[in-house]
Amino acid sequence: MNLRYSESEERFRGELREWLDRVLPTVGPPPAIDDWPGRRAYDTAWQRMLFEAGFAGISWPKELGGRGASPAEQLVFLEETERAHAPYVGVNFVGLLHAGPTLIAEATSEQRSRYLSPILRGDEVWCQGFSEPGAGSDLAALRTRAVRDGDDYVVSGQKIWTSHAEVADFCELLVRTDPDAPKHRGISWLIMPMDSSGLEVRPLRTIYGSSEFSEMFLDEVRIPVANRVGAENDGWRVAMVTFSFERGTALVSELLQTMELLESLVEIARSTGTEGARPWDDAGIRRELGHLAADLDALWSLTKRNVTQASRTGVPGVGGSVFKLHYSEVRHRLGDLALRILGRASLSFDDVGGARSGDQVHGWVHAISLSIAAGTSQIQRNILGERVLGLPRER
Amino acid sequence: MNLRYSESEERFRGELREWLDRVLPTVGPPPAIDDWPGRRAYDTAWQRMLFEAGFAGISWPKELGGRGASPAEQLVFLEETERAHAPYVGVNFVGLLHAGPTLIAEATSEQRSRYLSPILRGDEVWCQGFSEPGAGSDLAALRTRAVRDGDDYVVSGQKIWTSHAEVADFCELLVRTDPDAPKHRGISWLIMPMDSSGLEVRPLRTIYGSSEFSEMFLDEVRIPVANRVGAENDGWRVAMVTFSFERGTALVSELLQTMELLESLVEIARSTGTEGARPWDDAGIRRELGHLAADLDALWSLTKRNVTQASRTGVPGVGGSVFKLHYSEVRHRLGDLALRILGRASLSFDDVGGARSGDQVHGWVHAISLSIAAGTSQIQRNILGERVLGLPRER
Amino acid sequence: MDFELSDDQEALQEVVRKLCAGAFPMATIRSLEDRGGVERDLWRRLADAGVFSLHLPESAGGAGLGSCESVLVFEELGRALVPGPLVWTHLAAGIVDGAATGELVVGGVERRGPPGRRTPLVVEHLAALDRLLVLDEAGVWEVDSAAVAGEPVQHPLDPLTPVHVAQELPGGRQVAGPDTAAAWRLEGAALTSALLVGLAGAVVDTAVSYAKERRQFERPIGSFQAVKHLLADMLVRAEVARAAVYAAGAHLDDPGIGDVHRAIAGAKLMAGDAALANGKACIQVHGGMGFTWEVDAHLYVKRARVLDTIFGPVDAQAEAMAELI
Amino acid sequence: MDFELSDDQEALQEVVRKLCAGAFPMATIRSLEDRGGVERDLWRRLADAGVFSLHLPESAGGAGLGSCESVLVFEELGRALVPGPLVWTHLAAGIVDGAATGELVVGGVERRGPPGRRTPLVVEHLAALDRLLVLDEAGVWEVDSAAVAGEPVQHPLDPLTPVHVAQELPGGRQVAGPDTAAAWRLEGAALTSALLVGLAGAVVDTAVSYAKERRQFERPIGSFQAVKHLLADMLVRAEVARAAVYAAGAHLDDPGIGDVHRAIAGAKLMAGDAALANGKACIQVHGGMGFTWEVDAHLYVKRARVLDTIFGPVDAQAEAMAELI
Repeated sequence: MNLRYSESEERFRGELREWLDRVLPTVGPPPAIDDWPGRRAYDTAWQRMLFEAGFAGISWPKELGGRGASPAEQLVFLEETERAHAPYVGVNFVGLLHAGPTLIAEATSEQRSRYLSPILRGDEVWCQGFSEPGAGSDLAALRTRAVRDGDDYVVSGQKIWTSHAEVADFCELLVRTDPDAPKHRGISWLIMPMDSSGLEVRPLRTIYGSSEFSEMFLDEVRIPVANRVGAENDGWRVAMVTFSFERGTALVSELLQTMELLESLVEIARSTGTEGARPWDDAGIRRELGHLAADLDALWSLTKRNVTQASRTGVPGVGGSVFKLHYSEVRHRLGDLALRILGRASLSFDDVGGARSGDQVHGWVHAISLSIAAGTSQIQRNILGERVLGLPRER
Repeated sequence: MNLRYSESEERFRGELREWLDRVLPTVGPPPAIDDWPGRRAYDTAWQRMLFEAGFAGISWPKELGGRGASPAEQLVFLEETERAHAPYVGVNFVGLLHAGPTLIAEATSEQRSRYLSPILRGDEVWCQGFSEPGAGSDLAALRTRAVRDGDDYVVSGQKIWTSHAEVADFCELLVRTDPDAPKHRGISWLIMPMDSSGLEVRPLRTIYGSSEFSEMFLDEVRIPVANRVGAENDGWRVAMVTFSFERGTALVSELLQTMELLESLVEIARSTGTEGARPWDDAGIRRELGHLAADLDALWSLTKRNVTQASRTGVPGVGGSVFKLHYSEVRHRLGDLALRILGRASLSFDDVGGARSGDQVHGWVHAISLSIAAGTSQIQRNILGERVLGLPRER
Repeated sequence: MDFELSDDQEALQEVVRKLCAGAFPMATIRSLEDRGGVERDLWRRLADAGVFSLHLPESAGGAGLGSCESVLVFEELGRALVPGPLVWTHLAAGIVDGAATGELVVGGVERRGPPGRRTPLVVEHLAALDRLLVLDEAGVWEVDSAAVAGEPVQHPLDPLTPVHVAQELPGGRQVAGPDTAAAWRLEGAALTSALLVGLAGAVVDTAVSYAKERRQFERPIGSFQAVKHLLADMLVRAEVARAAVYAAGAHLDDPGIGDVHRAIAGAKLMAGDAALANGKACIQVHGGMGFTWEVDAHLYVKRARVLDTIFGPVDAQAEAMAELI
Repeated sequence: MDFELSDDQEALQEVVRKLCAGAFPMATIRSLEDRGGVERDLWRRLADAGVFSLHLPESAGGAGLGSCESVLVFEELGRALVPGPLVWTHLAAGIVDGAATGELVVGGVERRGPPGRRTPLVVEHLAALDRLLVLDEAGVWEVDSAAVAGEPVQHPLDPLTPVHVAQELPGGRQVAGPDTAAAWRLEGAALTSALLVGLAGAVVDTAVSYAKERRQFERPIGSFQAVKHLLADMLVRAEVARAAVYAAGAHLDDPGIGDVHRAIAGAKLMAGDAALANGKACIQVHGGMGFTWEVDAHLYVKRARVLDTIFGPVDAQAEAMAELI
C-alpha cells in the first residue's frame, strides 16, 4: 500500500514535465468552443506534437505505436498535463480512448494497421455512433438496421449523442444485423467513413445552449463488410470492451479539473461579498467546501486503488461504477453550492463582476449530465447491486 | 382558503382550555416508562376524566358516545392538549384511534354496544395484532391460522410489534381463515380477549433498550366466531379502514411535539459551548435549524389541508403518505443535527450536563423507526407512485 | 378553518389556467427565447386578465382580491413558465401608472449594502423594461431603465430571462418609503414562492407523463422503482411546499393567524427547495433527452434558479427562519 | 505507486480477521453488553496478537509496523465491533507501561477550552480503566482513573460503550508534551477512521445478506430496486471512504507524498459519514427487525456515533479541510 511513485514513474514525470515546459509556450490559445474546424486543427496539432515526442497513446502497446505506459504512468501523464494546463484530448477522445482500444483488442491485423497509426498521429478523428433516441439506458435495444448486400452492409437508422461528428473521419457504429436474435445477440460493430453518402449530421443543441453533440441520420449508407470488427452479431461484446473503459478511468482527468474548479470556488467565496459577510465567513459554507475537498481527495485515492487493481488484474474493476456514482453526486453538490455562493451572478454563463463565475455555472450544468451520460446513476446502482453485491435481478 | 378557526371552533378551544387549566394541576406526574401497570392506571384515569368532561372520543359520532367533533376541532384538541402538556392518549391509543374507529365502521350493533363504551370510559384497553415476523411491509402475507371449530376459531401463530399488550384487555387480531385464497382474500378480523388461554405475551426489546412492544405467541387460542368483525375472509378490507387512518392523521400530535423538540434544540444550541463558539454562533447550524422549522411549519400547514380535504370528502386523502414521507425525512435530519450539536453529550440517553439532551437522543432513535413503522418509506413511495401518480406497477 | 380552495378560488384558478393555455402554450414560451422573454401583446393580455391588478380596489380598476388569490394566480403563471418581471409589475400596480394596465413593463432589482460597497447588480429583462424599480433599505426608487448603463450578458442561464450587469444605477425618484419596501419584500417573496411552487408542480406532471410513455428494457420506465420513487419524492416536495405557500398567502391576508414573516420565509424556502430539486429530478427522469435544448425540462430548473435569487434565496430564508424560532 | 494491499498486508489482515472471528464472534460481543464492554482476558488476547504494539520496535516487543498496517488492523477491529478504548491503549503503548502487553486498560479523553470554561467531560469505559489519559493543548496527562469523580450514565447510547460524566478531572502527571499530543491527534483520528470504515463495510455485508434472504411480496427484498439501490449507495460510501482511510495511513508513513493533515481530516470525515449513513441504511434494510434489540444492526450505528465524537467529528474535520484547500 504505497502512494509514492516509483523511481521510474518519477523519471517519466520529469521527462514529461521538461517537455511540457518546453513546448507549451509554443501552443496558442484554444479556439472558440463552437469553432469546430478550429478545434479539430488545434487538437490534432497537439496530438501530433505528443506523437512526435513519444507521448501519444501512452496506454497503447508499444508494438502498435503506443508508449505501453503502466497505469501509474498514465496517472502521472494526466497529473502533469492537467497541472501544466496542456490542451485536452478533445476531438481525439473517441479515437484514442474508445475506438482505438477496441480495435487493439478486437480488430484484424489489416484493420489495425490501417486505422491505429492515423489516430496516434492526429491524422484521423473518430466519433461514436452507439446511442439512439429510443435506446438510451437500454443501449442494446438499438434499432439502426444493417442489411447485408454483397460485400456491403446497407445501414439505415438514427444515432444521437455523437460528439465531434462534424469533424470526424470515422465512426465506431453499432448496428443491428439480426433483428430476430435476442437483443444483445444481433448487434455488429462497424467502421463507418464519415463521408459516406446517405449520412446526414445535424448539430444537437444541449441545455448549455451550445452544440457539443450531433445527431446522425443514416439512409441506406453502404459500409463494406470488411469494416466490421469482430464477428457478425458479436458487436455487443466488442462494444463492452470500450464500455468498461468508459466507466473506468475516463473521468480521471475530469477529477483533476474539478479540484481546480473547487479551488476557484474557494477563491470566489473569499473574494466576493463585503468584508465580514463574504461567503467564506460563513462556517456552514466553509464546511461544505471542506467536505467537497474531502470527497474529491477520496476519489483521487480511489482512482489510485482502481488503477492499481487494473494493473494487477489487467482489467478495470468495478471501481468505475463506484467512482462514477460518487463523482456525479459530488459534482451535483459542488454545482449547487457554487450557485448559492454566486447568488445573482449565477444568472449568467458568462463571468460576472470580474469573478470566474462562468466556469461554476457551466459546472452546475455539467453535473446534470454526469448522472445521466454513460449509464445513469440508476443503471450504475443496478450494476453494483447485481454484479458486485450479487443481489437478485428484478423479474 | 382560510386558516382562521371559526367562532364555534374557537368556542370549543376556549371551553377545552378552561377545563384543562382547571384539571391539569390535579393530575400527577406520569409513571416511569417501564411501569406498565402504572401507565395503564395513569392513562385510563386521564381517559376517564376526558370522558366525564365530554372530551372522550372527540372524533367519534355522538350517537356512539363520542363528541362528533369536526376535523378542525380535532386539530384544536391536539393543539390545546399539547400546549397544556396534558397526558397523551398512551395505552388508549389502539382502542380510541384504531380498533374503535374500525368497530364503528364495521361492527354489528351488538359488538358496538359491548366494546365502544368501555374504550371511551377508560375501562378497557386494546392492542393491535397485525404484524408478524414474516409479514412486515407485506402485511397481507400474514400466516397466523384460524381454523373454524364449532362456534370458535382456533388460532395459532405469532404476532410482533404489539404495543401495550401487557396491559390490554382485547386485541384487534388479523388471522388467515382461508389459506387457499389469494393472500388478501383469506384474512379475517377478530376481537381476541387478552386473557385467552394459549396466548403468551413476551416483551420485545427495541433499540432504545426498553420494551415498548411485545411479541404474542398464539397456541390454539379459542376465539368465538361472534368476535369476528365483518364477513369471514373480508378482514383485509376491514383492516384498511384503520390503516388509512394510521397513515392519515396519527402523526399529527407527534408533529406538535417535534416542534417543541426543535425549540428545545435551539435552546441547547444557544446555551451550550463557550461564548462565541456556541453551536448557535455557527451560521450553518442556524440555517439547518431554520430549515427544519420551515419544514415543520409546512407540515403543519399540510396537516390543515389534509384535515380540510378529509372534512370535505369524508375520507383521509393521500396527504397521509405525503406527510409521513416528509415527516420521517425531517425527523432524520433533526435527529442527526441534534447529535452533531450535542457532541459528546450524545453518547447518553440520559441528560448530560444540565441540558435536555436525552430527549434529542431519544428523538434520533425515534426517527429511525419513523421511516420503517406503518409502511416503510419505500412502501409509501410505491403508494404515491402507483395510486396518486398512476405509474404502472412492477411486474 | 377551511384550508382548501373555495369555489371562487377554484374558478379563478381555472380562468388563469385557461389564460395560460391560450396565450402561453409551450410553443409560445419557446418562441419567446429569441425575443427576450417579454412580448408586449402578451404582456397586455396578462394585464387585461387582471394579473397585475389583483390587489387594486375595484374602484381603481382592480379585482380587489387578497393574497390567497394572487398566490393561486402566480402559481399558475409559474406552472406555465410565463416569463418576464411578473412580480415587479404586480407590486408596481397602484404606484407606477400604466403597470396595472400592462402599458408599461416594470422590472425591479433589490439593492443591498451601503453605497460604494455594493457588488455589481444583475438586472433581469432590462431591454424590455419601461421602468426599473430599485428596492433598498430606504424605500422604492423609480429609475429610467433606458438610462441604466448595463452590459448585456451574452449567455444568460435561463434563455427566457435575459440579464444585464450594471456597476451602478442612475439616481432615481423615490416612489415609496421603507414601510412599502418592507411590505414589498414580504409580498414579493410570497408571489415568487408561488411561481416556484407552480414550477415544482409542473415538472411532476411533465416527468410523470414521460415516465409513463418512455419504454426501456421492454417496460415503461415509470414501472421501475428507481424512477417511481424519484417521482414520488417530487410529488412530496411539491405538495409540502404548496401547503407552505398557500399558508403564506393566508397569513398576508390575515396577519392575526400567526407570524407572517415566518410564514413567508418558510414558504420561499420550501418552494425554492422544491423547485430546484424537482427541476433537476425532472431532467434525470428524462435521461439523455432531458439534456437536449429541444426538450423543455431544462427551462424549469433554470427558471427555478433565477427565481430563487429573488426576494431572498433559500439560505437567507433559512437564516431568517432561525431568528424566528 | 501501488495502492493495494501487499502480500504481507493481506496476511496481516487475515490474521486479525481470524483473531476477531475466534475471540470476538458476535455472540461474545453481545455478551459484553452486560459486562461494560471490556473483558480483561479478551483484552489480553488482543495485546498478545500485537494489536497495541504494532508501532513499537521489535526490540521493545512490538511488530515494528507502519500506519498502513495499523489502519488495516483497526479496520478489522471496527468490522468486528470490538469494544473498548482500543485507540487510546494503542496510542499509550510505549508511554504507559503495561499498555502494550494488555496488562492495563488505558482510556482517554480530549479536553478542550481553557480551565474553568470547560463543558462536562464524557468519559468512555471509565469503570474498566486502569489509567485515563487526558489530551489537551499542553500535552498528554496521565490520571488515576479510580480518582475520577464521574457519574455513571444509566443508559448509554451504545450498550457496549458505557460512559461517565465528569465535571472536572483530578490533576494528573504529564507524560508527553504538545508535539506528542499533536501527533496523537493525527494518529488517533486515522485509527478511529479505520474503525469507522470497518463498521461501514461490515453493515454492507450484513444488509446484503439480509436482503438476499428476507422475502416480501414473494421475492427477496434485494431484488427490489429501492433496496438494491440503497445497498449500492452503501457500497459506494464504504469503498470511497476506505480509499481515503488507506491514504491516511500511507500519508502517516510517508509524509513526503502529500499533506498528512489533509489526508487524515478527509479520512475521518469520509469514514464518519459512511459509517453513520450506512449504519442507518442497514437498519432501514432490515425494516422492523432492524428496530429490535436482538438484531445486531443498531449496534453499528450507535458505535459509529460514538466514534464520530472522538478525535474530531465530521463537522470539525470539514472545517479543518476548508482551511487546507
